[in-house]
Amino acid sequence: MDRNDIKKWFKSPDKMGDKYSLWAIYFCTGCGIIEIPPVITARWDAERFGVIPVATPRQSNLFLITGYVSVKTLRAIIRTYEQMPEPKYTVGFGSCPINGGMYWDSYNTIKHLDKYIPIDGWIAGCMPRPEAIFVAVTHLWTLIDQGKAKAYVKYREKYGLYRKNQEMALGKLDWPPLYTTGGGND
Amino acid sequence: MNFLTDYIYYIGACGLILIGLYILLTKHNLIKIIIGISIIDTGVNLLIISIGYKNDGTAPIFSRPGLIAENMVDPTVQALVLTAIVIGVAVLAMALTLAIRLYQHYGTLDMRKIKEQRW
Amino acid sequence: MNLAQLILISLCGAFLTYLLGKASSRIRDTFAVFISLLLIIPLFCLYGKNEEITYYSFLGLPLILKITPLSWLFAIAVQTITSLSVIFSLSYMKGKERLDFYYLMLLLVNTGMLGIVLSADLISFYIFWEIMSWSTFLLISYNRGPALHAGMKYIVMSIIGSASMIIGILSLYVNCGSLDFVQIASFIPRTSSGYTLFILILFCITFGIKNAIAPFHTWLPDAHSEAPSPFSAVLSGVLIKMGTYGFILFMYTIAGLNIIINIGGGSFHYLISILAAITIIFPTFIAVLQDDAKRLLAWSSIAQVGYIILGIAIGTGLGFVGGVFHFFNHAAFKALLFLSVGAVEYRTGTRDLNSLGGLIKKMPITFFCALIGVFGLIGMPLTNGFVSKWLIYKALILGEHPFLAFIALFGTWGTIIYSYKLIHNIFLGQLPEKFSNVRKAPVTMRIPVIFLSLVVVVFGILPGIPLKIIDTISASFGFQPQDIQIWGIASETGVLNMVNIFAAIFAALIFVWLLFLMGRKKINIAQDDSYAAGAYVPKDKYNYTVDFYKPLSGMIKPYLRDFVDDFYLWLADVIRTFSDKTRKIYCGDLGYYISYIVLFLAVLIVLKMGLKIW
Amino acid sequence: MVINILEIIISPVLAFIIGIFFMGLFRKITARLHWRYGPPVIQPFLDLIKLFHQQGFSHGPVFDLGIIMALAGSIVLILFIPFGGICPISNSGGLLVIIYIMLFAPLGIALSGGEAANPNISIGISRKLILALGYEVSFLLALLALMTYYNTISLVDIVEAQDNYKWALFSPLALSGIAYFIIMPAMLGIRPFDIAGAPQEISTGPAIEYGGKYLGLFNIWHALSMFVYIALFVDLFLGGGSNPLTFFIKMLVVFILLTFIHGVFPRFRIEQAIKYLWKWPVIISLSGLILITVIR
Amino acid sequence: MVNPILLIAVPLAFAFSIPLFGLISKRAGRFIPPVAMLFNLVLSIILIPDVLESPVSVFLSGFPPPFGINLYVGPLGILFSAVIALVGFLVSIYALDYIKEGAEEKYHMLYLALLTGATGVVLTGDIFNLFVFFEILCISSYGLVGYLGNKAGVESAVKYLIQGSVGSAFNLIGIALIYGQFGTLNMADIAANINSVSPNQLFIPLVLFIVGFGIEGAIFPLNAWLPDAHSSAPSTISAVLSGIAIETGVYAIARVTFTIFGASDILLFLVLLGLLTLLAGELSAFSQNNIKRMLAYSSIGQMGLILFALGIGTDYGIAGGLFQFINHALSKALIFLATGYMIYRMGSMEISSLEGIGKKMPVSSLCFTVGAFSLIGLPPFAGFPSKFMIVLSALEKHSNLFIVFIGIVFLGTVIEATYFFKVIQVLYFKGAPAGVPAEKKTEISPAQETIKDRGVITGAPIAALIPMIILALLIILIGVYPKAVDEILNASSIELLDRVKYIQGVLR
Repeated sequence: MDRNDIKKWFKSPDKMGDKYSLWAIYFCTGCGIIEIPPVITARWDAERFGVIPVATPRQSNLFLITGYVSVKTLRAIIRTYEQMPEPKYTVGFGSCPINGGMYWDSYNTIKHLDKYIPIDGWIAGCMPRPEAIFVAVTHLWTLIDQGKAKAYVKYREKYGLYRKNQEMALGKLDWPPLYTTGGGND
Repeated sequence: MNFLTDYIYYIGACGLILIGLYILLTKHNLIKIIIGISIIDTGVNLLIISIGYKNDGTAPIFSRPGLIAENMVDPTVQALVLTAIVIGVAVLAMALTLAIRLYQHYGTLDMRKIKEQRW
Repeated sequence: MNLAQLILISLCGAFLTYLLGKASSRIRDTFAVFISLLLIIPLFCLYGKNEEITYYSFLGLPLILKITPLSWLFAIAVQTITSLSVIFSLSYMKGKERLDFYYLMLLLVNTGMLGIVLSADLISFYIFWEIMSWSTFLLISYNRGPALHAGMKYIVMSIIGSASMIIGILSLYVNCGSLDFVQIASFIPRTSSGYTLFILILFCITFGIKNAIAPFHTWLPDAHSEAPSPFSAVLSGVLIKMGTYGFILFMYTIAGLNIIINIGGGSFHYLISILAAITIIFPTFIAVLQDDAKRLLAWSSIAQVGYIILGIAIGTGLGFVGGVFHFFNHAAFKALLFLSVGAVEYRTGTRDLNSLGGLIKKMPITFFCALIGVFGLIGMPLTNGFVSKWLIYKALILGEHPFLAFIALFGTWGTIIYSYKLIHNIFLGQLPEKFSNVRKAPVTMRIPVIFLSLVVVVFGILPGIPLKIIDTISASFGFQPQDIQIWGIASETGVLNMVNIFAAIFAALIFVWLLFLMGRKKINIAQDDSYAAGAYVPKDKYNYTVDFYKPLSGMIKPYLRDFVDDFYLWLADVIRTFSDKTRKIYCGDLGYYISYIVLFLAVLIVLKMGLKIW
Repeated sequence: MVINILEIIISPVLAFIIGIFFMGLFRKITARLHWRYGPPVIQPFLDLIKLFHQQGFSHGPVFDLGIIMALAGSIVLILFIPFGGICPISNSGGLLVIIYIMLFAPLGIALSGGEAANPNISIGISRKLILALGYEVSFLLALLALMTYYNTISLVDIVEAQDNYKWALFSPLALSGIAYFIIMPAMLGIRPFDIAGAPQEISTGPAIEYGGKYLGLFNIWHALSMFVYIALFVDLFLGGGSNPLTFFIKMLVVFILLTFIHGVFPRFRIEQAIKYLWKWPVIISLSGLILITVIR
Repeated sequence: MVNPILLIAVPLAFAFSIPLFGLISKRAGRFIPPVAMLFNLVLSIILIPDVLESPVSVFLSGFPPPFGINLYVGPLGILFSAVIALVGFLVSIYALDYIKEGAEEKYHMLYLALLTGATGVVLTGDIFNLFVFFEILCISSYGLVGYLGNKAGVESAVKYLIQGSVGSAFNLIGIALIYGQFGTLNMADIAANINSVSPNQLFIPLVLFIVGFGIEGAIFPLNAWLPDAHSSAPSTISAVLSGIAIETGVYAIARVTFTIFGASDILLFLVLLGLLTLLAGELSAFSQNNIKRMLAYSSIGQMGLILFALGIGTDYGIAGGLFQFINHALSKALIFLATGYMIYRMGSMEISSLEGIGKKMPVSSLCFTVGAFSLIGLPPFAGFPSKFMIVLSALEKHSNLFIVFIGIVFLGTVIEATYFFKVIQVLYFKGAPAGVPAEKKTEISPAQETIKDRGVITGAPIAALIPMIILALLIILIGVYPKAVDEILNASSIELLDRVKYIQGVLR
């Protein structure tokens, strides 16, 4: 952890700021809701890494999707993601967002979340323990440092594709497109 | 006795007026009320006359010999009464005319029932 | 041009406007604007003059017009507000019925007010007062519907007030032998204090009613909210201030400072101050509960008048200057707010705070002017309202009336509460779909509004301009003169330097703006792109303007009914019942009628013989 | 003149540093009270760095203007408040001006939030204003007690009058001081009075739509207002400070007490808060004011 | 120098010649009253300067008083006669159009007789003549009230007649008693000898006069006939009754109490009576829904005010009372005339049915407004100086009691203002009427039987407008320039108060 490295702060304040001030908005369903509170309370205390829960997407730059994603909640996830200011990072938590997990054959769950919004990293497991979140955070630090956590850029560039996927799952969306770029199937 | 002869006309006049007022206060039939007014008028006329009346008085005619001015009755009151009677008759005629019209409209002369104009 | 000609021109102008209206509405409009603007010029020229003219003799009493610095200030305010209101009317009233009548009455009210402030004897004061009163009544009732009730309330209270005034005037005449202000002023010190108190109370009832002081305020909310908006501006801006003028006139010109301070063991002016404080505190919180924009402003007017009277009645030079300055300021920003609300009403057709919203996108100029007005109302620094309120507070604190000061200061927070509600519910929040075609206000509506907001700001930053005039007035009443500078006021216990404060605020704003620019470039988004727990909420379902202060109103509403109004209505009801009972005497039965006659005769005889009544 | 300009530049910077420090300390102490480790004290500053290079979404001109106005108001306020001998604008209007400049911030944020048109913001603003109505009673009563007691409206004079350890808190003004202290959590918007921005209920209320630099400015405002209110308390009741250091120490003590209160109390509902604020602090401060008027 | 007897003789002669004119042309009759009244008006105005110089006393039978009957044309008399002639003239012009069909000749005859009676009452110097003229006035007004012959009119006329007869009987008793005491009927003669008799013997005739004339003068418990008669008579008659007839009653009371009896101890009682009448009238009018009835009650209130003013008993107060009399005559006549066509056009006397008439009948409504404002006492209308004088004279008493009285007077004013403003609001600001109401309340419309051609609601005809406009202008003129009537008022009040001068003027 290079939080106290002042030289780095002067060199790239944006990256350092992003790294050590990850304000997270959680999208918690199912068992995910059980795992998050220990992370932010006394037992594990995410705040010492600068990770704090915030109430609105406008204030956040880390999006944690924990638990399965149904068709109905997907709409809210997309909306929330689009309302977050850039730079923004997403982490899928648990197997459900990755591939449906134990709901792999349900008619009403979204199996591959990354078809709809870009994901920077996954935490596998069913359910992963809270420590896994810290692993994910440290990993995200590395990615930010290396400039690889650019999922939001991908979303902007391939917005047409994402939008098409979203509309395929949800039907016609009632809000206007966020970006005008990136049409086609690509 | 003297009192009675002196004041008999006044008593009569007062009696007539009071009778008239009594009628006005207690009767409800319009005709009776008009009669009451007529009686009051009569009473008042009597009152006026009796003011000018003198026992054993004479007509107030100076050209006739043997008549003394002190004994003459007051002629003014008689003129007054004449006028008053005329007025009374006029009012009476008017009242009766209106009573007829009223009866045509209401079919009754009971003043207790004729009170459309109120409040 | 002498004063009598001034009044005459104003009066003839009013009637000429009416007649021209019969010919063409265009000429009438132009002429109305012309005549009202024209009168400002001679009024300005009269500044500092001390002209006096006896123009008529009524029942052997000379009627005198005179201009003093005080009346000059009031006259200018009256004429300016009326002119702006006439200009505003051009488009606001367009297409309404009976416009000739409207302009006639508006200009007649103007004449009445000018006459009031210029008259130098009580009888012409009364005559102009009454002309103003009944023409106001006709204007308040102009809007039909609920306006009738409002007009009725107004005129009844107004007549009560003038009855009280005429008793006072004639009593003065009987005892003093003259109605000239100067003569009365020299008479008052010679008379007993009980009589002076009697006179003052009579006049305080009159002016209290016109000025809407606490127990007499009930006509105002109805009248202000129901009158046509341009006239509401006149009503609230200057017309109710005629009561203020009367207060000043009687307390300081006629009775004089020493008498006011000492009469009734010093309790009289304190009592008025307490009434004023009550007038501040309750109407402020009643205003919070209102859902009608103009009604809210009307209650606010009552509260602000409380400040004015508080400043005037407290009996120190600082307070007096503050009170008079607050009159001037209130005229500016309340007229501004009424006109803004009028513009909104003109474009949207409603003034219901629960159904408006989001008009900032459609009427930006009106919004910013209204914002300035609201800032003035609250008394934010850099507006004129701040300076006057500051003066009043300071007078109260240094005069050791901490509780009055507390009420005045706390009223300010109430003011913030309701004025934010006003601004928020009309201009901020989401735009309802039905108002998506609203256009910005027409030019004739924008001109007065912009002018007034300039007044608010300029006199807020350079308060010395009007304060100098007011200070000469206060000095002429025997108050300690204040050290007035162009930038504010300096006194032994503290300086108010508005230019300093302006510089500080301006610098801070610039600094913060630079800070703001330092950050990453902002992205403009649509208003409906707002966080709603991930949901996308369609338009028109997101309008949070209903019950804005629900928790608060739930708590205070039961205690804030207008009990005085209820009492008056109850009184009116009693009189109505009683009158119905009286009517029953004429029962229609002839027998009864005759018995009345006979009984009356009997009673007369009994009174004479038995009781020797006469 | 030069010193004055220097003071004008220095005092906001100092206030910013102290405010940010207090915010960090606040989080740290709260965490420790929760038996957590807590973030580094510098954390709020790190957050600011991030926020200023994040994107910000604007809903319109008033949205920007409001937050700028709020922060500018706080900065001006700092210029008016003596900070251990540093007071750039000492003699213009006194406490009354301070009371009014305090209005800039809530109004600015309210306007800004109003333009954003979010129901939760409206609720938050409504609560904020109502809460202000609640604590303002005791605040004004306390200030008036002071102003009456010292018969001046100038803050500098009040501070001077408390020289040589004649602190107002240990004078007949004690009641007012206590009342002021009781309402301070409400003024700062911390528990038990953080109803206006309750994140769990209405998603931080007025700040919902603030992201990026808007949130940055908002946080700076919060830090500065923390500084202002505590400094005001120190000035009014604890005799100010002869030099910035003593002043800072006094502030620290008050601040830590407030943080403890924040750490251990749950949140009031708005009606409860108003009922509370209109009961105990008002009784105390009113009796304080009555005491002052009686003894003078 | 014109002989004032013409003031009585000419109208009377014209009145009885109307049937003769009827032989020439059926329409000729209607032009007689204006001519007669114009004559009266001109004559009165010509007489005013002379009278102000020195009062004129005319001996009718050639004998000087106290033996002969005389007319005493003092300032008071000429003032009243001028006002009567003025109102009578204007109302008769109004009637040209208003009274079209039916027993037209009789109407005009009775109308002239009424005015003759009123003029006679105010000019005569003989108490029995006063009674006779009073009877002329009363009988013709009974006839005129019942003139339409409809249900309401006849009922009111009968009630009026019965009460009026009782009153005249009382008057006659009073006259008889007076004559019994003094042996003379000349008012000046009685007045000169009044102190020769102990006051205890005098109060019965005084009481009888107050009751007798009070019935006509609408003193509170005696005025039960008034609302009925005013509301059911044609509006012209209401105007004349209200503007002239009841005021002659008050005149008679004043004449009797001031000139004949010189009863200064009764004044406080008169004040109380006036206040009672004022309150009773205004309160009754307050919740009234029938406009003419409301106006009638308002007349009662105004009579109370005049009585109050007379009861103050100072010259200024009496002048104020007489000013109020002028104001009431003009304003109430104006209001009744204005309402006349409104009621006719709308077909109803309900106030609520007059909605929006301000637009259809602008001049009438404006005139109504002027009259109402004047009655309330708002400047710059005639009611203001009169109320001003009354209140001022009451305050000049320097008594706390009178301050309370003034409070009561203003309570009355406030109530009056309330109901008048209510009507004004209805006229101008209530919703516009939707054409002619489909179902007319025909039975209560007074003019309905005489005038059949009810078309769209239009303004009043020109013959009706002219008198109204003249009246309105006069009200404003007097209000702005009260000096116009100042001198005659002062002279009149002095005539009432200065008994010695009156006695000398008659008895020479």
